[in-house]
Amino acid sequence: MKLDILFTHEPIVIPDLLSGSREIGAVVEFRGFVREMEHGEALEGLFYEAYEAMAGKVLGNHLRELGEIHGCDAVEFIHRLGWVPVGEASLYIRVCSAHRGEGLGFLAAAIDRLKLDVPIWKRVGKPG
Amino acid sequence: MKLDILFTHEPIVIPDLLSGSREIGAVVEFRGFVREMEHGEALEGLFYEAYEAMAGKVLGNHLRELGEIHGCDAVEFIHRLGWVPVGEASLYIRVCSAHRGEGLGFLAAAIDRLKLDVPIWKRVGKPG
Amino acid sequence: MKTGAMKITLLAFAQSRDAFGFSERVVEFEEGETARGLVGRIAPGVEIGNLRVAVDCEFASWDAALGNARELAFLPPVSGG
Amino acid sequence: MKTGAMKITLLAFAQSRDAFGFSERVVEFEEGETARGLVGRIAPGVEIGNLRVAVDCEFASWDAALGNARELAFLPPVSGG
Repeated sequence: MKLDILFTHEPIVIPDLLSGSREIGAVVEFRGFVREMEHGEALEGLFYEAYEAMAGKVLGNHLRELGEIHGCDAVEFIHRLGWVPVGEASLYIRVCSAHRGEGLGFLAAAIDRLKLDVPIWKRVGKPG
Repeated sequence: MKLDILFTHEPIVIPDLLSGSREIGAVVEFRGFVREMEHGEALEGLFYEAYEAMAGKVLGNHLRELGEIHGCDAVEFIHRLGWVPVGEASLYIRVCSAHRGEGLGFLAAAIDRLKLDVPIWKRVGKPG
Repeated sequence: MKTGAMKITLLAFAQSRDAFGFSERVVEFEEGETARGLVGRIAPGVEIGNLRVAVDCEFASWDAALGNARELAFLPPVSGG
Repeated sequence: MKTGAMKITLLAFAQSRDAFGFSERVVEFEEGETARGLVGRIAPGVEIGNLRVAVDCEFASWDAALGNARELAFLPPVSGG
Protein backbone atom coordinates (compact mmCIF):
# COMPACT_ATOMS: atom_id res chain seq x y z
CA MET A 1 0.00 0.00 0.00
CA LYS A 2 1.19 3.49 -0.88
CA LEU A 3 1.08 5.67 2.25
CA ASP A 4 1.71 9.39 2.71
CA ILE A 5 1.51 11.05 6.13
CA LEU A 6 1.89 14.79 6.47
CA PHE A 7 1.73 17.15 9.44
CA THR A 8 1.42 20.77 8.46
CA HIS A 9 1.09 24.13 10.17
CA GLU A 10 -0.59 25.59 7.07
CA PRO A 11 -4.21 25.21 5.94
CA ILE A 12 -4.75 21.75 4.44
CA VAL A 13 -4.52 21.62 0.66
CA ILE A 14 -6.07 18.51 -0.84
CA PRO A 15 -3.51 16.80 -3.06
CA ASP A 16 -4.42 16.05 -6.67
CA LEU A 17 -5.79 12.57 -7.19
CA LEU A 18 -3.22 10.88 -9.39
CA SER A 19 -5.22 8.84 -11.87
CA GLY A 20 -2.90 5.92 -11.59
CA SER A 21 -4.41 2.50 -11.30
CA ARG A 22 -7.26 1.36 -13.50
CA GLU A 23 -8.16 -0.99 -10.64
CA ILE A 24 -9.23 1.75 -8.19
CA GLY A 25 -13.01 1.52 -7.93
CA ALA A 26 -13.58 3.65 -4.84
CA VAL A 27 -12.06 6.81 -3.45
CA VAL A 28 -13.28 7.86 -0.02
CA GLU A 29 -12.23 11.19 1.45
CA PHE A 30 -12.74 12.52 4.94
CA ARG A 31 -12.28 16.04 6.19
CA GLY A 32 -12.64 16.94 9.85
CA PHE A 33 -13.48 20.57 10.57
CA VAL A 34 -13.25 22.57 13.77
CA ARG A 35 -16.80 23.25 14.93
CA GLU A 36 -17.92 26.33 16.78
CA MET A 37 -19.90 24.55 19.47
CA GLU A 38 -18.08 21.89 21.47
CA HIS A 39 -19.57 20.65 24.74
CA GLY A 40 -21.87 23.66 24.78
CA GLU A 41 -19.02 26.13 24.57
CA ALA A 42 -18.55 28.53 21.63
CA LEU A 43 -15.00 28.26 20.30
CA GLU A 44 -12.96 30.44 17.98
CA GLY A 45 -10.73 27.52 17.09
CA LEU A 46 -8.56 24.74 18.46
CA PHE A 47 -4.83 24.51 18.98
CA TYR A 48 -3.27 21.20 17.87
CA GLU A 49 0.07 19.92 19.06
CA ALA A 50 1.86 16.68 18.15
CA TYR A 51 4.90 14.66 19.10
CA GLU A 52 5.56 14.53 15.39
CA ALA A 53 8.30 11.90 15.23
CA MET A 54 6.31 9.46 17.32
CA ALA A 55 2.92 10.37 15.82
CA GLY A 56 4.18 9.59 12.33
CA LYS A 57 5.57 6.27 13.50
CA VAL A 58 2.52 5.14 15.51
CA LEU A 59 0.10 6.30 12.83
CA GLY A 60 2.15 4.70 10.07
CA ASN A 61 2.02 1.37 11.87
CA HIS A 62 -1.75 1.65 12.34
CA LEU A 63 -2.44 2.67 8.76
CA ARG A 64 -0.23 0.00 7.22
CA GLU A 65 -1.89 -2.64 9.39
CA LEU A 66 -5.37 -1.39 8.48
CA GLY A 67 -4.38 -1.27 4.83
CA GLU A 68 -3.56 -5.00 5.05
CA ILE A 69 -6.75 -5.80 6.94
CA HIS A 70 -9.07 -3.91 4.62
CA GLY A 71 -7.14 -4.21 1.39
CA CYS A 72 -6.45 -0.64 0.29
CA ASP A 73 -4.18 0.58 -2.48
CA ALA A 74 -3.24 4.09 -1.37
CA VAL A 75 -3.79 6.33 1.64
CA GLU A 76 -3.03 10.01 2.10
CA PHE A 77 -3.23 11.41 5.62
CA ILE A 78 -2.82 15.08 6.54
CA HIS A 79 -3.18 16.53 10.04
CA ARG A 80 -2.94 20.24 10.58
CA LEU A 81 -1.09 21.46 13.68
CA GLY A 82 -1.04 24.77 15.49
CA TRP A 83 -4.02 27.09 15.55
CA VAL A 84 -7.00 25.98 13.43
CA PRO A 85 -9.90 28.44 13.32
CA VAL A 86 -13.54 27.31 13.39
CA GLY A 87 -14.68 26.26 9.92
CA GLU A 88 -11.23 25.11 8.77
CA ALA A 89 -10.10 21.50 8.41
CA SER A 90 -7.81 19.87 10.96
CA LEU A 91 -7.75 16.45 9.30
CA TYR A 92 -7.85 15.01 5.79
CA ILE A 93 -7.75 11.34 4.84
CA ARG A 94 -8.11 9.83 1.37
CA VAL A 95 -8.34 6.10 0.74
CA CYS A 96 -8.18 4.46 -2.68
CA SER A 97 -9.35 0.87 -2.96
CA ALA A 98 -10.92 -1.57 -5.39
CA HIS A 99 -14.39 -1.47 -3.77
CA ARG A 100 -16.27 0.85 -1.46
CA GLY A 101 -16.41 -1.48 1.54
CA GLU A 102 -12.65 -1.51 1.86
CA GLY A 103 -12.33 2.26 1.79
CA LEU A 104 -15.20 2.92 4.18
CA GLY A 105 -14.00 0.24 6.59
CA PHE A 106 -10.46 1.55 6.52
CA LEU A 107 -11.54 5.12 7.10
CA ALA A 108 -13.73 4.42 10.12
CA ALA A 109 -11.00 2.29 11.71
CA ALA A 110 -8.23 4.77 10.88
CA ILE A 111 -9.99 7.61 12.71
CA ASP A 112 -10.68 5.35 15.71
CA ARG A 113 -6.99 4.43 15.87
CA LEU A 114 -5.93 8.04 15.49
CA LYS A 115 -7.96 8.88 18.57
CA LEU A 116 -6.73 5.79 20.43
CA ASP A 117 -3.03 6.44 20.91
CA VAL A 118 -1.49 8.72 18.29
CA PRO A 119 0.29 11.50 20.22
CA ILE A 120 -1.64 14.52 19.00
CA TRP A 121 -3.48 16.86 21.36
CA LYS A 122 -5.93 19.67 20.97
CA ARG A 123 -6.68 22.41 23.39
CA VAL A 124 -9.31 25.11 23.41
CA GLY A 125 -8.01 28.60 22.74
CA LYS A 126 -4.63 29.81 21.59
CA PRO A 127 -1.86 29.04 24.06
CA GLY A 128 0.05 31.89 25.64
CA MET B 1 -31.45 18.29 5.45
CA LYS B 2 -30.32 20.00 2.28
CA LEU B 3 -30.35 17.49 -0.59
CA ASP B 4 -29.17 17.81 -4.20
CA ILE B 5 -29.51 14.95 -6.68
CA LEU B 6 -28.09 15.27 -10.17
CA PHE B 7 -27.94 12.89 -13.11
CA THR B 8 -25.53 13.97 -15.80
CA HIS B 9 -24.27 12.68 -19.12
CA GLU B 10 -21.04 14.68 -18.69
CA PRO B 11 -17.96 13.83 -16.61
CA ILE B 12 -18.69 14.48 -12.95
CA VAL B 13 -17.49 17.86 -11.67
CA ILE B 14 -17.22 18.03 -7.89
CA PRO B 15 -19.21 21.02 -6.66
CA ASP B 16 -17.48 23.58 -4.48
CA LEU B 17 -17.94 22.98 -0.79
CA LEU B 18 -19.92 25.95 0.42
CA SER B 19 -18.41 26.90 3.75
CA GLY B 20 -21.79 27.46 5.27
CA SER B 21 -22.43 26.11 8.73
CA ARG B 22 -19.93 26.44 11.54
CA GLU B 23 -21.50 23.28 12.96
CA ILE B 24 -20.24 20.95 10.20
CA GLY B 25 -17.52 18.82 11.76
CA ALA B 26 -17.21 16.11 9.13
CA VAL B 27 -17.35 16.02 5.36
CA VAL B 28 -17.20 12.57 3.79
CA GLU B 29 -16.94 12.19 0.04
CA PHE B 30 -17.23 9.09 -2.06
CA ARG B 31 -16.32 8.60 -5.71
CA GLY B 32 -17.00 5.37 -7.53
CA PHE B 33 -14.82 4.74 -10.59
CA VAL B 34 -15.25 2.32 -13.46
CA ARG B 35 -12.57 -0.37 -13.09
CA GLU B 36 -10.89 -2.17 -15.92
CA MET B 37 -11.26 -5.69 -14.52
CA GLU B 38 -14.78 -6.78 -13.59
CA HIS B 39 -15.48 -10.48 -13.00
CA GLY B 40 -12.22 -11.34 -14.73
CA GLU B 41 -13.13 -9.45 -17.87
CA ALA B 42 -11.19 -6.42 -19.17
CA LEU B 43 -13.58 -3.55 -19.86
CA GLU B 44 -13.20 -0.30 -21.75
CA GLY B 45 -16.03 1.25 -19.81
CA LEU B 46 -19.62 0.86 -18.68
CA PHE B 47 -22.83 2.23 -20.10
CA TYR B 48 -25.26 3.58 -17.49
CA GLU B 49 -28.97 4.06 -18.05
CA ALA B 50 -31.60 5.38 -15.65
CA TYR B 51 -35.34 5.85 -15.39
CA GLU B 52 -34.49 9.36 -14.31
CA ALA B 53 -37.87 10.55 -13.05
CA MET B 54 -38.32 7.50 -10.85
CA ALA B 55 -34.66 7.22 -9.84
CA GLY B 56 -34.69 10.78 -8.51
CA LYS B 57 -37.86 10.08 -6.55
CA VAL B 58 -36.82 6.71 -5.07
CA LEU B 59 -33.33 7.95 -4.27
CA GLY B 60 -34.65 11.18 -2.77
CA ASN B 61 -36.90 9.19 -0.43
CA HIS B 62 -34.00 6.95 0.62
CA LEU B 63 -31.58 9.80 1.17
CA ARG B 64 -34.03 11.93 3.13
CA GLU B 65 -34.89 8.94 5.33
CA LEU B 66 -31.19 8.14 5.89
CA GLY B 67 -30.52 11.80 6.61
CA GLU B 68 -33.09 11.59 9.43
CA ILE B 69 -31.72 8.29 10.75
CA HIS B 70 -28.08 9.36 10.77
CA GLY B 71 -28.50 13.09 11.36
CA CYS B 72 -26.86 14.76 8.38
CA ASP B 73 -26.95 18.41 7.35
CA ALA B 74 -26.37 18.30 3.62
CA VAL B 75 -25.99 15.69 0.91
CA GLU B 76 -24.93 16.06 -2.70
CA PHE B 77 -25.45 13.09 -5.00
CA ILE B 78 -24.30 12.91 -8.62
CA HIS B 79 -24.65 9.87 -10.89
CA ARG B 80 -23.20 9.92 -14.37
CA LEU B 81 -25.24 8.31 -17.16
CA GLY B 82 -24.33 7.12 -20.64
CA TRP B 83 -20.87 5.85 -21.50
CA VAL B 84 -18.30 6.08 -18.69
CA PRO B 85 -14.77 5.02 -19.67
CA VAL B 86 -12.51 3.03 -17.31
CA GLY B 87 -10.83 5.34 -14.81
CA GLU B 88 -13.64 7.91 -14.77
CA ALA B 89 -16.17 8.38 -11.98
CA SER B 90 -19.74 7.14 -12.31
CA LEU B 91 -20.83 8.23 -8.83
CA TYR B 92 -20.13 11.04 -6.39
CA ILE B 93 -21.66 11.50 -2.94
CA ARG B 94 -20.80 14.16 -0.36
CA VAL B 95 -22.22 14.17 3.15
CA CYS B 96 -21.84 17.02 5.64
CA SER B 97 -22.58 16.28 9.29
CA ALA B 98 -21.63 17.32 12.78
CA HIS B 99 -19.50 14.23 13.49
CA ARG B 100 -17.77 11.55 11.44
CA GLY B 101 -19.96 8.63 12.51
CA GLU B 102 -23.04 10.23 10.99
CA GLY B 103 -21.41 10.87 7.65
CA LEU B 104 -19.75 7.46 7.39
CA GLY B 105 -22.95 5.67 8.45
CA PHE B 106 -25.04 7.64 5.98
CA LEU B 107 -22.64 7.01 3.12
CA ALA B 108 -22.45 3.24 3.57
CA ALA B 109 -26.24 2.99 3.83
CA ALA B 110 -26.83 5.35 0.90
CA ILE B 111 -24.77 3.21 -1.48
CA ASP B 112 -26.51 0.04 -0.26
CA ARG B 113 -29.89 1.63 -0.93
CA LEU B 114 -28.79 2.88 -4.34
CA LYS B 115 -27.97 -0.69 -5.29
CA LEU B 116 -31.17 -2.04 -3.72
CA ASP B 117 -33.93 -0.54 -5.85
CA VAL B 118 -32.98 2.73 -7.53
CA PRO B 119 -33.75 2.25 -11.25
CA ILE B 120 -30.28 2.68 -12.71
CA TRP B 121 -28.59 0.01 -14.79
CA LYS B 122 -25.14 -0.56 -16.16
CA ARG B 123 -24.11 -2.74 -19.03
CA VAL B 124 -20.76 -3.76 -20.35
CA GLY B 125 -19.81 -2.15 -23.64
CA LYS B 126 -21.40 0.63 -25.59
CA PRO B 127 -24.90 -0.22 -26.80
CA GLY B 128 -25.60 -0.37 -30.52
CA MET C 1 -67.27 10.72 -18.25
CA LYS C 2 -65.85 8.47 -20.93
CA THR C 3 -64.90 4.98 -19.75
CA GLY C 4 -63.20 2.09 -21.48
CA ALA C 5 -60.03 2.34 -23.58
CA MET C 6 -57.43 4.76 -22.27
CA LYS C 7 -53.81 5.17 -23.28
CA ILE C 8 -50.77 4.24 -21.23
CA THR C 9 -47.06 4.70 -22.00
CA LEU C 10 -44.96 1.58 -21.55
CA LEU C 11 -41.25 2.02 -20.77
CA ALA C 12 -38.82 -0.90 -21.04
CA PHE C 13 -35.37 -0.42 -19.48
CA ALA C 14 -32.02 -2.18 -19.87
CA GLN C 15 -32.35 -5.91 -20.69
CA SER C 16 -36.15 -5.71 -20.72
CA ARG C 17 -35.87 -3.49 -23.80
CA ASP C 18 -34.48 -6.41 -25.76
CA ALA C 19 -37.20 -8.71 -24.46
CA PHE C 20 -40.02 -6.31 -25.30
CA GLY C 21 -38.48 -5.06 -28.52
CA PHE C 22 -39.20 -1.41 -27.66
CA SER C 23 -38.04 1.17 -25.17
CA GLU C 24 -41.24 3.21 -25.24
CA ARG C 25 -44.65 2.38 -26.62
CA VAL C 26 -48.14 3.79 -26.14
CA VAL C 27 -50.97 1.24 -25.92
CA GLU C 28 -54.63 1.25 -25.05
CA PHE C 29 -55.79 -0.39 -21.84
CA GLU C 30 -58.86 -0.85 -19.68
CA GLU C 31 -58.75 0.57 -16.19
CA GLY C 32 -59.48 -2.84 -14.68
CA GLU C 33 -56.54 -4.42 -16.50
CA THR C 34 -53.41 -5.41 -14.54
CA ALA C 35 -49.76 -5.01 -15.58
CA ARG C 36 -49.55 -8.79 -15.85
CA GLY C 37 -52.64 -8.94 -18.06
CA LEU C 38 -51.39 -6.12 -20.25
CA VAL C 39 -48.03 -7.80 -20.87
CA GLY C 40 -49.80 -11.09 -21.60
CA ARG C 41 -51.90 -9.30 -24.18
CA ILE C 42 -49.29 -7.15 -25.96
CA ALA C 43 -46.12 -9.22 -25.44
CA PRO C 44 -47.17 -12.76 -24.55
CA GLY C 45 -43.69 -14.17 -25.14
CA VAL C 46 -42.00 -11.95 -22.53
CA GLU C 47 -40.84 -13.64 -19.29
CA ILE C 48 -41.59 -11.25 -16.47
CA GLY C 49 -39.85 -13.45 -13.88
CA ASN C 50 -37.13 -11.05 -12.71
CA LEU C 51 -38.80 -7.79 -13.72
CA ARG C 52 -40.33 -5.34 -11.29
CA VAL C 53 -43.03 -3.01 -12.47
CA ALA C 54 -43.57 0.66 -11.66
CA VAL C 55 -46.74 2.67 -12.20
CA ASP C 56 -46.22 6.41 -12.51
CA CYS C 57 -42.77 6.18 -10.89
CA GLU C 58 -43.88 4.04 -7.94
CA PHE C 59 -43.13 0.36 -7.46
CA ALA C 60 -46.39 -1.51 -8.05
CA SER C 61 -47.86 -5.00 -8.05
CA TRP C 62 -48.14 -6.94 -11.28
CA ASP C 63 -51.66 -7.84 -10.20
CA ALA C 64 -53.14 -4.46 -9.27
CA ALA C 65 -55.63 -2.79 -11.59
CA LEU C 66 -53.92 -0.07 -13.62
CA GLY C 67 -56.79 2.34 -12.92
CA ASN C 68 -55.92 5.74 -14.34
CA ALA C 69 -52.17 5.09 -14.63
CA ARG C 70 -50.34 7.00 -17.32
CA GLU C 71 -46.94 5.30 -17.34
CA LEU C 72 -45.98 1.67 -16.78
CA ALA C 73 -42.28 0.82 -16.55
CA PHE C 74 -40.56 -2.56 -16.67
CA LEU C 75 -37.50 -2.69 -14.43
CA PRO C 76 -34.82 -5.41 -14.52
CA PRO C 77 -32.66 -5.85 -11.39
CA VAL C 78 -30.89 -2.56 -10.82
CA SER C 79 -27.12 -2.08 -10.92
CA GLY C 80 -26.32 1.57 -10.35
CA GLY C 81 -23.27 2.95 -8.59
CA MET D 1 33.38 2.16 28.09
CA LYS D 2 32.18 4.87 30.38
CA THR D 3 29.31 3.85 32.66
CA GLY D 4 27.13 5.75 35.08
CA ALA D 5 25.60 9.17 34.34
CA MET D 6 24.24 9.60 30.82
CA LYS D 7 22.02 12.29 29.40
CA ILE D 8 18.38 11.92 28.34
CA THR D 9 16.03 14.45 26.77
CA LEU D 10 12.66 14.76 28.50
CA LEU D 11 9.69 15.96 26.43
CA ALA D 12 6.46 17.07 28.10
CA PHE D 13 3.41 17.48 25.87
CA ALA D 14 0.08 19.28 26.22
CA GLN D 15 -1.21 19.41 29.83
CA SER D 16 1.88 17.61 31.13
CA ARG D 17 3.96 20.63 30.12
CA ASP D 18 2.16 22.70 32.75
CA ALA D 19 2.65 19.97 35.35
CA PHE D 20 6.37 19.56 34.67
CA GLY D 21 7.02 23.23 34.04
CA PHE D 22 9.04 22.55 30.88
CA SER D 23 8.45 21.25 27.39
CA GLU D 24 11.98 19.97 26.89
CA ARG D 25 14.78 19.38 29.37
CA VAL D 26 18.00 17.39 29.35
CA VAL D 27 18.87 15.53 32.55
CA GLU D 28 21.42 12.98 33.68
CA PHE D 29 20.28 9.45 34.50
CA GLU D 30 21.64 6.03 35.37
CA GLU D 31 20.92 3.24 32.93
CA GLY D 32 19.20 1.17 35.63
CA GLU D 33 16.83 4.01 36.47
CA THR D 34 13.14 3.76 35.46
CA ALA D 35 10.90 6.51 34.09
CA ARG D 36 8.95 6.41 37.33
CA GLY D 37 12.14 6.77 39.36
CA LEU D 38 13.40 9.61 37.19
CA VAL D 39 10.18 11.61 37.55
CA GLY D 40 10.22 10.99 41.33
CA ARG D 41 13.73 12.40 41.43
CA ILE D 42 13.44 15.46 39.16
CA ALA D 43 9.74 16.36 39.56
CA PRO D 44 8.47 14.67 42.72
CA GLY D 45 5.28 16.75 42.78
CA VAL D 46 4.03 15.59 39.38
CA GLU D 47 1.06 13.17 39.30
CA ILE D 48 1.75 10.63 36.58
CA GLY D 49 -1.68 9.03 36.97
CA ASN D 50 -3.07 9.62 33.49
CA LEU D 51 0.23 10.00 31.64
CA ARG D 52 1.69 7.42 29.30
CA VAL D 53 5.39 7.37 28.71
CA ALA D 54 7.33 6.81 25.48
CA VAL D 55 10.99 5.93 25.15
CA ASP D 56 12.56 6.87 21.82
CA CYS D 57 9.12 7.15 20.15
CA GLU D 58 7.80 3.80 21.45
CA PHE D 59 5.23 3.36 24.20
CA ALA D 60 7.07 2.05 27.25
CA SER D 61 6.53 0.95 30.82
CA TRP D 62 7.00 3.37 33.68
CA ASP D 63 8.90 0.61 35.43
CA ALA D 64 11.36 -0.54 32.78
CA ALA D 65 15.04 0.42 33.06
CA LEU D 66 15.80 3.32 30.74
CA GLY D 67 18.99 1.59 29.55
CA ASN D 68 20.52 3.58 26.74
CA ALA D 69 17.38 5.62 25.99
CA ARG D 70 17.92 9.05 24.49
CA GLU D 71 14.43 10.56 24.65
CA LEU D 72 11.68 10.15 27.23
CA ALA D 73 8.27 11.67 26.46
CA PHE D 74 5.31 12.26 28.77
CA LEU D 75 2.01 11.82 26.95
CA PRO D 76 -1.38 12.92 28.31
CA PRO D 77 -4.48 11.25 26.85
CA VAL D 78 -4.46 12.00 23.13
CA SER D 79 -7.13 14.00 21.32
CA GLY D 80 -6.18 14.32 17.66
CA GLY D 81 -8.55 14.47 14.73
